[in-house]
Amino acid sequence: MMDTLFPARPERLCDIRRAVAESASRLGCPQPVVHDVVLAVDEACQNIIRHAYQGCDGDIKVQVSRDDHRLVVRLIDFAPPVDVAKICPRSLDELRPGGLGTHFMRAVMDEVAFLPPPSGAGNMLQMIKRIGEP
Amino acid sequence: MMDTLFPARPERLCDIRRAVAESASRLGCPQPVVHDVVLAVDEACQNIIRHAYQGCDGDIKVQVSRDDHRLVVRLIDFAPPVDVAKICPRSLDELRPGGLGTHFMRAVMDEVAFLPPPSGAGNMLQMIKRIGEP
Amino acid sequence: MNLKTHENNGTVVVSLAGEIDLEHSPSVRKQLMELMFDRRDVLVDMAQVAYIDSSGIASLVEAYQMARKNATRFVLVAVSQPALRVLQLARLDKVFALADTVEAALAG
Amino acid sequence: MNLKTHENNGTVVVSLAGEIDLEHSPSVRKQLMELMFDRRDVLVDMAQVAYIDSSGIASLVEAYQMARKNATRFVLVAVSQPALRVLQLARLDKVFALADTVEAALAG
Ligand SMILES: Nc1ncnc2c1ncn2[C@@H]1O[C@H](COP(=O)(O)OP(=O)(O)O)[C@@H](O)[C@H]1O
Ligand SMILES: Nc1ncnc2c1ncn2[C@@H]1O[C@H](COP(=O)(O)OP(=O)(O)O)[C@@H](O)[C@H]1O
Repeated sequence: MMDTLFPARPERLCDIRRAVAESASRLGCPQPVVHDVVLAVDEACQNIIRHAYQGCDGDIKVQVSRDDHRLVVRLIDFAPPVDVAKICPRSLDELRPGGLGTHFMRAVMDEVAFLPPPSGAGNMLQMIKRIGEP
Repeated sequence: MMDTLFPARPERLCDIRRAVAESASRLGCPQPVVHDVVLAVDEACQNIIRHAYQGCDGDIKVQVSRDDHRLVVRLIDFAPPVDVAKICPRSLDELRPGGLGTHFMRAVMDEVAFLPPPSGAGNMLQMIKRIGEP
Repeated sequence: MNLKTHENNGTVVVSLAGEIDLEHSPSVRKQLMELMFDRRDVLVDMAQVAYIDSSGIASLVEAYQMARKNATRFVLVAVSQPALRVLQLARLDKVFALADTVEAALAG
Repeated sequence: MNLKTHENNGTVVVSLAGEIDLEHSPSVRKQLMELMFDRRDVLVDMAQVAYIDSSGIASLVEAYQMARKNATRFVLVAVSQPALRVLQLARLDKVFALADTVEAALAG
Protein backbone atom coordinates (compact mmCIF):
# COMPACT_ATOMS: atom_id res chain seq x y z
CA MET A 1 0.00 0.00 0.00
CA MET A 2 1.41 3.37 -1.01
CA ASP A 3 -0.28 6.72 -0.41
CA THR A 4 2.09 9.64 -0.88
CA LEU A 5 1.83 13.28 -1.87
CA PHE A 6 4.40 14.63 -4.37
CA PRO A 7 4.90 18.13 -5.75
CA ALA A 8 3.71 18.17 -9.38
CA ARG A 9 7.06 19.05 -10.92
CA PRO A 10 9.10 17.44 -13.71
CA GLU A 11 12.09 16.97 -11.42
CA ARG A 12 10.01 14.97 -8.96
CA LEU A 13 8.88 12.38 -11.51
CA CYS A 14 11.96 10.27 -10.80
CA ASP A 15 10.95 10.05 -7.12
CA ILE A 16 7.46 9.02 -8.14
CA ARG A 17 8.83 6.33 -10.46
CA ARG A 18 11.11 4.93 -7.72
CA ALA A 19 8.33 4.85 -5.15
CA VAL A 20 5.79 3.26 -7.49
CA ALA A 21 8.29 0.64 -8.69
CA GLU A 22 9.10 -0.32 -5.12
CA SER A 23 5.47 -0.46 -4.09
CA ALA A 24 4.35 -2.47 -7.15
CA SER A 25 7.18 -4.95 -6.59
CA ARG A 26 6.31 -5.31 -2.95
CA LEU A 27 2.68 -5.94 -3.90
CA GLY A 28 3.77 -8.84 -6.08
CA CYS A 29 4.03 -7.43 -9.62
CA PRO A 30 6.50 -9.25 -11.85
CA GLN A 31 9.35 -7.04 -13.05
CA PRO A 32 8.18 -6.41 -16.66
CA VAL A 33 4.78 -5.40 -15.32
CA VAL A 34 6.45 -3.06 -12.83
CA HIS A 35 8.17 -1.28 -15.73
CA ASP A 36 4.89 -0.86 -17.58
CA VAL A 37 3.05 0.40 -14.51
CA VAL A 38 5.85 2.89 -13.84
CA LEU A 39 5.58 4.16 -17.42
CA ALA A 40 1.81 4.57 -17.13
CA VAL A 41 2.09 6.44 -13.83
CA ASP A 42 4.85 8.69 -15.21
CA GLU A 43 2.73 9.53 -18.26
CA ALA A 44 -0.33 10.24 -16.15
CA CYS A 45 1.70 12.47 -13.80
CA GLN A 46 3.23 14.28 -16.78
CA ASN A 47 -0.25 15.06 -18.01
CA ILE A 48 -1.22 16.38 -14.60
CA ILE A 49 1.88 18.61 -14.59
CA ARG A 50 1.51 19.76 -18.20
CA HIS A 51 -2.23 19.90 -18.75
CA ALA A 52 -3.92 20.07 -15.35
CA TYR A 53 -1.56 22.34 -13.36
CA GLN A 54 0.00 23.88 -16.51
CA GLY A 55 3.20 24.99 -14.84
CA CYS A 56 1.57 26.17 -11.62
CA ASP A 57 2.45 24.69 -8.26
CA GLY A 58 0.35 21.80 -7.05
CA ASP A 59 0.49 18.30 -5.66
CA ILE A 60 -0.19 14.80 -6.87
CA LYS A 61 -1.35 12.12 -4.46
CA VAL A 62 -0.17 8.72 -5.65
CA GLN A 63 -1.91 5.65 -4.26
CA VAL A 64 -0.93 2.09 -5.14
CA SER A 65 -2.74 -0.87 -3.66
CA ARG A 66 -3.64 -4.43 -4.41
CA ASP A 67 -7.17 -5.71 -4.63
CA ASP A 68 -7.07 -9.47 -5.13
CA HIS A 69 -5.61 -10.02 -8.61
CA ARG A 70 -5.55 -6.37 -9.53
CA LEU A 71 -2.95 -3.68 -8.93
CA VAL A 72 -4.86 -0.44 -8.43
CA VAL A 73 -3.17 2.94 -8.98
CA ARG A 74 -4.94 6.18 -8.19
CA LEU A 75 -3.61 9.64 -8.99
CA ILE A 76 -5.38 12.53 -7.34
CA ASP A 77 -4.74 16.16 -8.19
CA PHE A 78 -6.12 19.45 -6.93
CA ALA A 79 -6.26 21.29 -10.24
CA PRO A 80 -9.45 22.54 -11.89
CA PRO A 81 -11.63 19.68 -13.13
CA VAL A 82 -10.47 18.32 -16.48
CA ASP A 83 -12.78 18.19 -19.47
CA VAL A 84 -12.49 14.43 -20.00
CA ALA A 85 -14.00 14.70 -23.49
CA LYS A 86 -10.87 16.54 -24.60
CA ILE A 87 -8.53 13.71 -23.66
CA CYS A 88 -7.92 11.50 -26.63
CA PRO A 89 -4.76 9.77 -27.80
CA ARG A 90 -3.63 10.66 -31.29
CA SER A 91 -3.75 8.08 -34.03
CA LEU A 92 -0.39 6.32 -34.20
CA ASP A 93 -0.47 6.66 -38.00
CA GLU A 94 -0.13 10.39 -37.70
CA LEU A 95 3.50 11.26 -36.98
CA ARG A 96 3.90 14.21 -34.66
CA PRO A 97 5.94 14.83 -31.52
CA GLY A 98 3.13 14.73 -28.92
CA GLY A 99 0.02 12.78 -28.13
CA LEU A 100 1.56 9.50 -26.98
CA GLY A 101 1.04 9.62 -23.21
CA THR A 102 -2.59 8.52 -23.03
CA HIS A 103 -1.89 5.90 -25.67
CA PHE A 104 0.89 4.41 -23.52
CA MET A 105 -1.33 4.40 -20.46
CA ARG A 106 -4.09 2.52 -22.25
CA ALA A 107 -1.66 0.17 -23.96
CA VAL A 108 0.02 -1.06 -20.80
CA MET A 109 -2.82 -0.94 -18.26
CA ASP A 110 -6.06 -2.93 -18.35
CA GLU A 111 -8.30 -0.07 -17.23
CA VAL A 112 -7.78 3.69 -17.26
CA ALA A 113 -10.62 5.94 -16.10
CA PHE A 114 -11.34 9.21 -14.36
CA LEU A 115 -13.50 8.61 -11.29
CA PRO A 116 -15.32 11.23 -9.22
CA PRO A 117 -12.56 12.74 -7.05
CA PRO A 118 -12.77 12.92 -3.25
CA SER A 119 -14.24 16.18 -1.96
CA GLY A 120 -11.74 19.02 -2.22
CA ALA A 121 -9.71 17.33 -4.95
CA GLY A 122 -9.78 18.21 -8.62
CA ASN A 123 -9.42 14.95 -10.51
CA MET A 124 -8.84 11.30 -9.80
CA LEU A 125 -7.46 8.94 -12.42
CA GLN A 126 -7.64 5.24 -11.69
CA MET A 127 -5.50 2.71 -13.55
CA ILE A 128 -5.78 -1.03 -13.02
CA LYS A 129 -3.44 -3.82 -14.01
CA ARG A 130 -4.43 -7.45 -13.62
CA ILE A 131 -1.64 -9.48 -12.05
CA GLY A 132 -1.27 -13.15 -11.15
CA GLU A 133 -1.92 -14.90 -7.84
CA PRO A 134 -0.31 -13.20 -4.83
CA MET B 1 14.15 49.56 -26.33
CA MET B 2 13.95 46.49 -24.12
CA ASP B 3 15.33 43.05 -24.99
CA THR B 4 15.51 40.75 -21.99
CA LEU B 5 15.41 37.02 -21.35
CA PHE B 6 13.26 35.79 -18.46
CA PRO B 7 12.72 32.27 -17.10
CA ALA B 8 9.24 31.11 -18.12
CA ARG B 9 7.87 30.70 -14.61
CA PRO B 10 4.73 32.03 -12.90
CA GLU B 11 6.79 33.74 -10.18
CA ARG B 12 8.75 35.73 -12.77
CA LEU B 13 5.68 37.28 -14.39
CA CYS B 14 5.81 40.16 -11.92
CA ASP B 15 9.36 41.01 -13.08
CA ILE B 16 8.21 40.90 -16.68
CA ARG B 17 5.28 43.22 -15.89
CA ARG B 18 7.56 45.71 -14.09
CA ALA B 19 10.10 45.74 -16.91
CA VAL B 20 7.51 46.10 -19.66
CA ALA B 21 5.68 48.87 -17.79
CA GLU B 22 8.90 50.80 -17.37
CA SER B 23 9.93 50.33 -20.97
CA ALA B 24 6.53 51.24 -22.43
CA SER B 25 6.41 54.38 -20.27
CA ARG B 26 9.89 55.39 -21.34
CA LEU B 27 8.89 54.88 -24.96
CA GLY B 28 6.06 57.35 -24.53
CA CYS B 29 2.97 55.27 -23.80
CA PRO B 30 0.32 57.06 -21.76
CA GLN B 31 -0.40 55.35 -18.42
CA PRO B 32 -3.71 53.62 -19.27
CA VAL B 33 -2.10 52.19 -22.40
CA VAL B 34 0.83 50.97 -20.31
CA HIS B 35 -1.60 49.04 -18.12
CA ASP B 36 -3.24 47.41 -21.13
CA VAL B 37 0.08 46.50 -22.74
CA VAL B 38 1.25 44.97 -19.46
CA LEU B 39 -1.92 42.87 -19.29
CA ALA B 40 -1.46 41.67 -22.88
CA VAL B 41 2.18 40.73 -22.27
CA ASP B 42 1.31 38.95 -19.02
CA GLU B 43 -1.41 36.94 -20.78
CA ALA B 44 0.87 36.03 -23.66
CA CYS B 45 3.64 34.97 -21.25
CA GLN B 46 1.15 32.92 -19.23
CA ASN B 47 0.19 31.07 -22.38
CA ILE B 48 3.84 30.39 -23.13
CA ILE B 49 4.31 29.03 -19.60
CA ARG B 50 1.07 27.03 -19.56
CA HIS B 51 0.66 25.86 -23.14
CA ALA B 52 4.04 26.10 -24.86
CA TYR B 53 6.44 24.99 -22.10
CA GLN B 54 3.71 23.17 -20.10
CA GLY B 55 5.54 23.28 -16.81
CA CYS B 56 8.98 22.53 -18.23
CA ASP B 57 11.88 24.91 -17.85
CA GLY B 58 12.42 27.43 -20.61
CA ASP B 59 12.95 31.10 -21.34
CA ILE B 60 10.95 33.95 -22.79
CA LYS B 61 12.69 36.75 -24.62
CA VAL B 62 10.72 39.97 -24.24
CA GLN B 63 11.37 42.78 -26.70
CA VAL B 64 9.67 46.16 -26.54
CA SER B 65 10.44 48.86 -29.06
CA ARG B 66 8.90 51.84 -30.74
CA ASP B 67 8.45 52.14 -34.48
CA ASP B 68 7.07 55.59 -35.23
CA HIS B 69 3.53 55.66 -33.79
CA ARG B 70 3.53 52.00 -32.86
CA LEU B 71 4.67 50.25 -29.73
CA VAL B 72 5.96 46.85 -30.84
CA VAL B 73 6.18 43.94 -28.40
CA ARG B 74 7.73 40.65 -29.37
CA LEU B 75 7.75 37.51 -27.26
CA ILE B 76 10.07 34.75 -28.35
CA ASP B 77 10.08 31.27 -26.84
CA PHE B 78 12.12 28.14 -27.46
CA ALA B 79 9.33 25.60 -27.04
CA PRO B 80 8.10 23.27 -29.78
CA PRO B 81 6.26 25.18 -32.52
CA VAL B 82 2.67 25.96 -31.60
CA ASP B 83 -0.23 24.83 -33.76
CA VAL B 84 -1.64 28.31 -34.35
CA ALA B 85 -4.94 26.89 -35.63
CA LYS B 86 -5.65 25.64 -32.10
CA ILE B 87 -5.45 29.07 -30.53
CA CYS B 88 -8.86 30.60 -30.35
CA PRO B 89 -10.46 32.72 -27.66
CA ARG B 90 -13.67 31.31 -26.24
CA SER B 91 -16.95 33.07 -26.86
CA LEU B 92 -17.62 35.49 -24.02
CA ASP B 93 -21.20 34.27 -23.88
CA GLU B 94 -20.05 30.90 -22.68
CA LEU B 95 -19.20 31.13 -18.99
CA ARG B 96 -16.27 28.96 -17.98
CA PRO B 97 -13.13 29.61 -15.96
CA GLY B 98 -10.56 29.62 -18.79
CA GLY B 99 -10.18 30.91 -22.31
CA LEU B 100 -9.86 34.64 -21.62
CA GLY B 101 -6.17 35.30 -22.23
CA THR B 102 -6.17 35.51 -26.03
CA HIS B 103 -9.36 37.55 -25.85
CA PHE B 104 -7.68 40.10 -23.57
CA MET B 105 -4.66 40.31 -25.85
CA ARG B 106 -6.79 41.00 -28.92
CA ALA B 107 -9.06 43.38 -27.04
CA VAL B 108 -6.32 45.69 -25.80
CA MET B 109 -3.76 45.49 -28.63
CA ASP B 110 -4.23 46.59 -32.24
CA GLU B 111 -2.44 43.62 -33.78
CA VAL B 112 -1.59 40.19 -32.40
CA ALA B 113 0.11 37.68 -34.66
CA PHE B 114 2.59 34.82 -34.67
CA LEU B 115 5.48 35.61 -37.01
CA PRO B 116 8.15 33.19 -38.24
CA PRO B 117 10.56 32.93 -35.28
CA PRO B 118 14.29 33.60 -35.57
CA SER B 119 16.34 30.48 -36.28
CA GLY B 120 16.71 28.34 -33.18
CA ALA B 121 13.62 29.78 -31.51
CA GLY B 122 10.26 28.03 -31.23
CA ASN B 123 7.65 30.76 -31.59
CA MET B 124 7.45 34.53 -31.91
CA LEU B 125 4.33 36.45 -31.02
CA GLN B 126 4.17 40.08 -32.11
CA MET B 127 1.73 42.51 -30.54
CA ILE B 128 1.37 46.10 -31.70
CA LYS B 129 -0.29 49.06 -30.04
CA ARG B 130 -0.74 52.35 -31.88
CA ILE B 131 0.25 55.29 -29.71
CA GLY B 132 0.30 59.05 -30.23
CA GLU B 133 3.14 61.28 -31.46
CA PRO B 134 6.44 60.66 -29.65
CA MET C 1 -0.74 39.00 -3.04
CA ASN C 2 -2.48 38.83 0.25
CA LEU C 3 -5.71 37.07 1.22
CA LYS C 4 -7.45 37.56 4.54
CA THR C 5 -10.80 36.28 5.69
CA HIS C 6 -13.10 37.30 8.47
CA GLU C 7 -16.67 36.46 9.35
CA ASN C 8 -19.53 38.86 9.52
CA ASN C 9 -22.88 37.44 10.65
CA GLY C 10 -22.28 34.04 9.05
CA THR C 11 -20.95 35.50 5.80
CA VAL C 12 -17.25 35.11 5.00
CA VAL C 13 -15.55 38.27 3.80
CA VAL C 14 -12.43 37.48 1.75
CA SER C 15 -10.16 40.49 1.34
CA LEU C 16 -7.86 40.23 -1.65
CA ALA C 17 -4.94 42.60 -2.03
CA GLY C 18 -2.03 43.07 -4.37
CA GLU C 19 -1.41 41.28 -7.65
CA ILE C 20 -3.53 38.23 -8.48
CA ASP C 21 -1.56 36.63 -11.29
CA LEU C 22 -0.61 33.12 -12.39
CA GLU C 23 1.74 32.84 -9.42
CA HIS C 24 -0.98 33.55 -6.88
CA SER C 25 -4.30 32.61 -8.45
CA PRO C 26 -3.96 28.88 -7.64
CA SER C 27 -3.87 29.73 -3.95
CA VAL C 28 -6.79 32.16 -4.29
CA ARG C 29 -8.70 29.46 -6.17
CA LYS C 30 -7.93 26.87 -3.53
CA GLN C 31 -9.09 29.06 -0.64
CA LEU C 32 -12.26 30.17 -2.43
CA MET C 33 -13.12 26.60 -3.43
CA GLU C 34 -12.72 25.41 0.16
CA LEU C 35 -15.30 27.99 1.23
CA MET C 36 -17.53 26.84 -1.64
CA PHE C 37 -17.20 23.19 -0.58
CA ASP C 38 -18.33 24.28 2.88
CA ARG C 39 -21.27 26.06 1.21
CA ARG C 40 -20.42 29.39 2.77
CA ASP C 41 -21.81 32.73 1.62
CA VAL C 42 -18.80 34.73 0.42
CA LEU C 43 -18.07 38.38 -0.25
CA VAL C 44 -14.79 39.14 -2.00
CA ASP C 45 -13.47 42.57 -1.10
CA MET C 46 -11.42 43.66 -4.12
CA ALA C 47 -10.69 47.25 -3.11
CA GLN C 48 -6.97 46.58 -2.73
CA VAL C 49 -6.49 44.52 -5.90
CA ALA C 50 -3.75 46.32 -7.82
CA TYR C 51 -3.68 43.83 -10.68
CA ILE C 52 -5.62 40.80 -11.80
CA ASP C 53 -5.21 38.74 -14.95
CA SER C 54 -7.21 35.99 -16.67
CA SER C 55 -5.97 33.36 -14.24
CA GLY C 56 -7.30 35.38 -11.31
CA ILE C 57 -10.58 35.97 -13.11
CA ALA C 58 -10.82 32.22 -13.82
CA SER C 59 -10.65 31.52 -10.06
CA LEU C 60 -13.52 33.94 -9.47
CA VAL C 61 -15.58 32.38 -12.27
CA GLU C 62 -15.06 28.90 -10.87
CA ALA C 63 -16.15 30.00 -7.39
CA TYR C 64 -19.12 31.87 -8.84
CA GLN C 65 -20.28 28.78 -10.73
CA MET C 66 -19.97 26.65 -7.62
CA ALA C 67 -21.94 29.20 -5.60
CA ARG C 68 -24.69 29.21 -8.20
CA LYS C 69 -24.88 25.43 -8.08
CA ASN C 70 -25.08 25.49 -4.28
CA ALA C 71 -27.42 28.49 -4.19
CA THR C 72 -25.03 30.34 -1.91
CA ARG C 73 -24.02 33.99 -2.21
CA PHE C 74 -20.89 35.12 -4.04
CA VAL C 75 -20.50 38.88 -4.37
CA LEU C 76 -17.57 41.01 -5.50
CA VAL C 77 -17.27 44.12 -3.37
CA ALA C 78 -15.62 47.50 -3.96
CA VAL C 79 -13.88 46.29 -7.10
CA SER C 80 -10.76 48.41 -7.72
CA GLN C 81 -10.32 50.31 -10.98
CA PRO C 82 -7.71 47.95 -12.49
CA ALA C 83 -9.78 44.88 -11.58
CA LEU C 84 -12.95 46.45 -12.99
CA ARG C 85 -11.19 47.12 -16.29
CA VAL C 86 -10.35 43.43 -16.60
CA LEU C 87 -13.85 42.29 -15.58
CA GLN C 88 -15.22 44.61 -18.26
CA LEU C 89 -12.87 43.22 -20.90
CA ALA C 90 -14.26 39.77 -20.02
CA ARG C 91 -17.80 41.20 -19.95
CA LEU C 92 -18.13 39.67 -16.50
CA ASP C 93 -19.16 42.96 -14.87
CA LYS C 94 -22.63 41.99 -16.14
CA VAL C 95 -22.41 38.45 -14.78
CA PHE C 96 -21.03 38.72 -11.25
CA ALA C 97 -23.02 40.23 -8.44
CA LEU C 98 -21.18 43.47 -7.56
CA ALA C 99 -21.58 45.70 -4.51
CA ASP C 100 -19.99 49.01 -3.56
CA THR C 101 -19.34 48.20 0.08
CA VAL C 102 -19.31 45.20 2.39
CA GLU C 103 -22.14 46.80 4.35
CA ALA C 104 -24.30 47.16 1.23
CA ALA C 105 -23.57 43.57 0.23
CA LEU C 106 -24.43 42.27 3.71
CA ALA C 107 -27.64 44.26 3.75
CA GLY C 108 -28.65 43.28 0.19
CA MET D 1 20.42 11.91 -17.76
CA ASN D 2 23.64 12.43 -19.61
CA LEU D 3 24.21 13.55 -23.18
CA LYS D 4 27.61 13.48 -24.88
CA THR D 5 28.50 14.16 -28.47
CA HIS D 6 31.52 13.31 -30.57
CA GLU D 7 32.23 13.47 -34.26
CA ASN D 8 33.02 10.58 -36.49
CA ASN D 9 33.84 11.40 -40.12
CA GLY D 10 31.48 14.37 -40.27
CA THR D 11 28.64 12.55 -38.52
CA VAL D 12 27.69 13.60 -35.00
CA VAL D 13 27.23 10.74 -32.55
CA VAL D 14 24.99 11.73 -29.64
CA SER D 15 25.25 9.31 -26.71
CA LEU D 16 22.24 9.40 -24.44
CA ALA D 17 22.36 7.76 -21.05
CA GLY D 18 20.13 7.45 -18.02
CA GLU D 19 16.52 8.51 -17.70
CA ILE D 20 15.02 10.68 -20.46
CA ASP D 21 11.89 12.00 -18.80
CA LEU D 22 9.97 15.28 -18.66
CA GLU D 23 12.74 16.81 -16.56
CA HIS D 24 15.44 16.10 -19.13
CA SER D 25 13.74 15.82 -22.50
CA PRO D 26 13.63 19.62 -23.07
CA SER D 27 17.42 19.71 -22.93
CA VAL D 28 17.74 16.64 -25.19
CA ARG D 29 15.32 18.29 -27.61
CA LYS D 30 17.27 21.55 -27.56
CA GLN D 31 20.59 19.89 -28.29
CA LEU D 32 19.18 17.67 -31.02
CA MET D 33 17.40 20.61 -32.65
CA GLU D 34 20.59 22.66 -32.67
CA LEU D 35 22.27 19.89 -34.62
CA MET D 36 19.28 19.77 -36.95
CA PHE D 37 19.43 23.54 -37.51
CA ASP D 38 23.08 23.05 -38.47
CA ARG D 39 21.94 20.29 -40.87
CA ARG D 40 24.23 17.72 -39.31
CA ASP D 41 23.94 13.97 -39.85
CA VAL D 42 23.18 12.52 -36.43
CA LEU D 43 23.37 9.09 -34.85
CA VAL D 44 21.79 8.73 -31.41
CA ASP D 45 23.44 6.00 -29.37
CA MET D 46 20.74 4.75 -27.01
CA ALA D 47 22.54 1.77 -25.51
CA GLN D 48 22.67 3.38 -22.07
CA VAL D 49 19.10 4.68 -21.95
CA ALA D 50 17.60 3.17 -18.81
CA TYR D 51 14.23 4.87 -19.22
CA ILE D 52 12.47 7.02 -21.78
CA ASP D 53 8.91 8.31 -21.73
CA SER D 54 6.63 10.00 -24.26
CA SER D 55 8.34 13.37 -23.77
CA GLY D 56 11.70 11.85 -24.68
CA ILE D 57 10.15 10.08 -27.67
CA ALA D 58 8.60 13.40 -28.74
CA SER D 59 12.07 14.99 -28.88
CA LEU D 60 13.28 12.17 -31.12
CA VAL D 61 10.25 12.51 -33.39
CA GLU D 62 10.77 16.24 -33.74
CA ALA D 63 14.42 15.76 -34.67
CA TYR D 64 13.52 12.95 -37.07
CA GLN D 65 10.98 15.15 -38.84
CA MET D 66 13.47 17.96 -39.16
CA ALA D 67 16.09 15.57 -40.55
CA ARG D 68 13.64 14.32 -43.13
CA LYS D 69 12.86 17.87 -44.19
CA ASN D 70 16.56 18.65 -44.50
CA ALA D 71 17.41 15.30 -46.08
CA THR D 72 20.02 14.66 -43.40
CA ARG D 73 20.56 11.37 -41.57
CA PHE D 74 19.00 10.60 -38.21
CA VAL D 75 19.55 7.07 -36.94
CA LEU D 76 18.90 5.47 -33.55
CA VAL D 77 21.68 3.12 -32.63
CA ALA D 78 21.89 0.17 -30.21
CA VAL D 79 18.51 0.99 -28.68
CA SER D 80 18.35 -0.43 -25.13
CA GLN D 81 15.61 -2.88 -24.17
CA PRO D 82 13.53 -0.40 -22.11
CA ALA D 83 13.72 2.21 -24.87
CA LEU D 84 12.80 -0.34 -27.55
CA ARG D 85 9.72 -1.34 -25.55
CA VAL D 86 8.52 2.28 -25.58
CA LEU D 87 9.32 2.77 -29.28
CA GLN D 88 7.29 -0.36 -29.99
CA LEU D 89 4.36 0.89 -27.93
CA ALA D 90 4.41 4.01 -30.11
CA ARG D 91 4.90 1.87 -33.23
CA LEU D 92 7.91 4.03 -34.01
CA ASP D 93 10.28 1.07 -34.30
CA LYS D 94 8.90 0.87 -37.87
CA VAL D 95 9.38 4.59 -38.52
CA PHE D 96 12.84 5.49 -37.25
CA ALA D 97 15.99 4.24 -38.93
CA LEU D 98 17.57 1.83 -36.44
CA ALA D 99 21.05 0.34 -36.40
CA ASP D 100 22.72 -2.18 -34.11
CA THR D 101 26.07 -0.43 -33.80
CA VAL D 102 27.59 2.95 -34.53
CA GLU D 103 29.93 1.27 -37.01
CA ALA D 104 27.06 -0.33 -38.90
CA ALA D 105 25.21 3.00 -39.01
CA LEU D 106 28.29 4.84 -40.25
CA ALA D 107 28.86 2.20 -42.91
CA GLY D 108 25.18 2.10 -43.96
N1 LIG E 1 -4.65 15.33 -16.83
C1 LIG E 1 -5.08 16.00 -17.92
N2 LIG E 1 -5.72 17.17 -17.78
C2 LIG E 1 -6.16 17.86 -18.84
N3 LIG E 1 -5.99 17.48 -20.11
C3 LIG E 1 -5.35 16.34 -20.35
C4 LIG E 1 -4.86 15.54 -19.27
N4 LIG E 1 -4.27 14.46 -19.82
C5 LIG E 1 -4.38 14.58 -21.15
N5 LIG E 1 -5.04 15.71 -21.49
C6 LIG E 1 -5.37 16.14 -22.87
O1 LIG E 1 -5.29 15.02 -23.72
C7 LIG E 1 -4.34 15.23 -24.77
C8 LIG E 1 -3.59 13.97 -25.11
O2 LIG E 1 -2.71 13.63 -24.06
P1 LIG E 1 -1.43 12.74 -24.33
O3 LIG E 1 -1.85 11.55 -25.14
O4 LIG E 1 -0.77 12.45 -23.03
O5 LIG E 1 -0.47 13.58 -25.28
P2 LIG E 1 0.21 15.03 -25.08
O6 LIG E 1 0.16 15.30 -23.62
O7 LIG E 1 1.59 14.83 -25.60
O8 LIG E 1 -0.61 15.96 -25.91
C9 LIG E 1 -3.45 16.37 -24.27
O9 LIG E 1 -2.89 17.12 -25.31
C10 LIG E 1 -4.40 17.17 -23.40
O10 LIG E 1 -5.13 18.08 -24.20
N1 LIG F 1 1.49 30.04 -26.64
C1 LIG F 1 0.60 29.06 -26.88
N2 LIG F 1 1.03 27.85 -27.24
C2 LIG F 1 0.17 26.84 -27.45
N3 LIG F 1 -1.17 26.94 -27.33
C3 LIG F 1 -1.67 28.11 -26.97
C4 LIG F 1 -0.83 29.24 -26.72
N4 LIG F 1 -1.62 30.27 -26.39
C5 LIG F 1 -2.88 29.81 -26.42
N5 LIG F 1 -2.94 28.53 -26.76
C6 LIG F 1 -4.16 27.70 -26.94
O1 LIG F 1 -5.27 28.59 -27.09
C7 LIG F 1 -6.25 28.35 -26.07
C8 LIG F 1 -6.90 29.67 -25.64
O2 LIG F 1 -5.96 30.43 -24.89
P1 LIG F 1 -6.47 31.51 -23.83
O3 LIG F 1 -7.52 32.34 -24.49
O4 LIG F 1 -5.29 32.25 -23.32
O5 LIG F 1 -7.21 30.71 -22.70
P2 LIG F 1 -6.70 29.58 -21.70
O6 LIG F 1 -5.21 29.65 -21.72
O7 LIG F 1 -7.28 29.96 -20.38
O8 LIG F 1 -7.25 28.29 -22.24
C9 LIG F 1 -5.51 27.64 -24.97
O9 LIG F 1 -6.37 26.79 -24.20
C10 LIG F 1 -4.46 26.84 -25.73
O10 LIG F 1 -5.00 25.62 -26.19
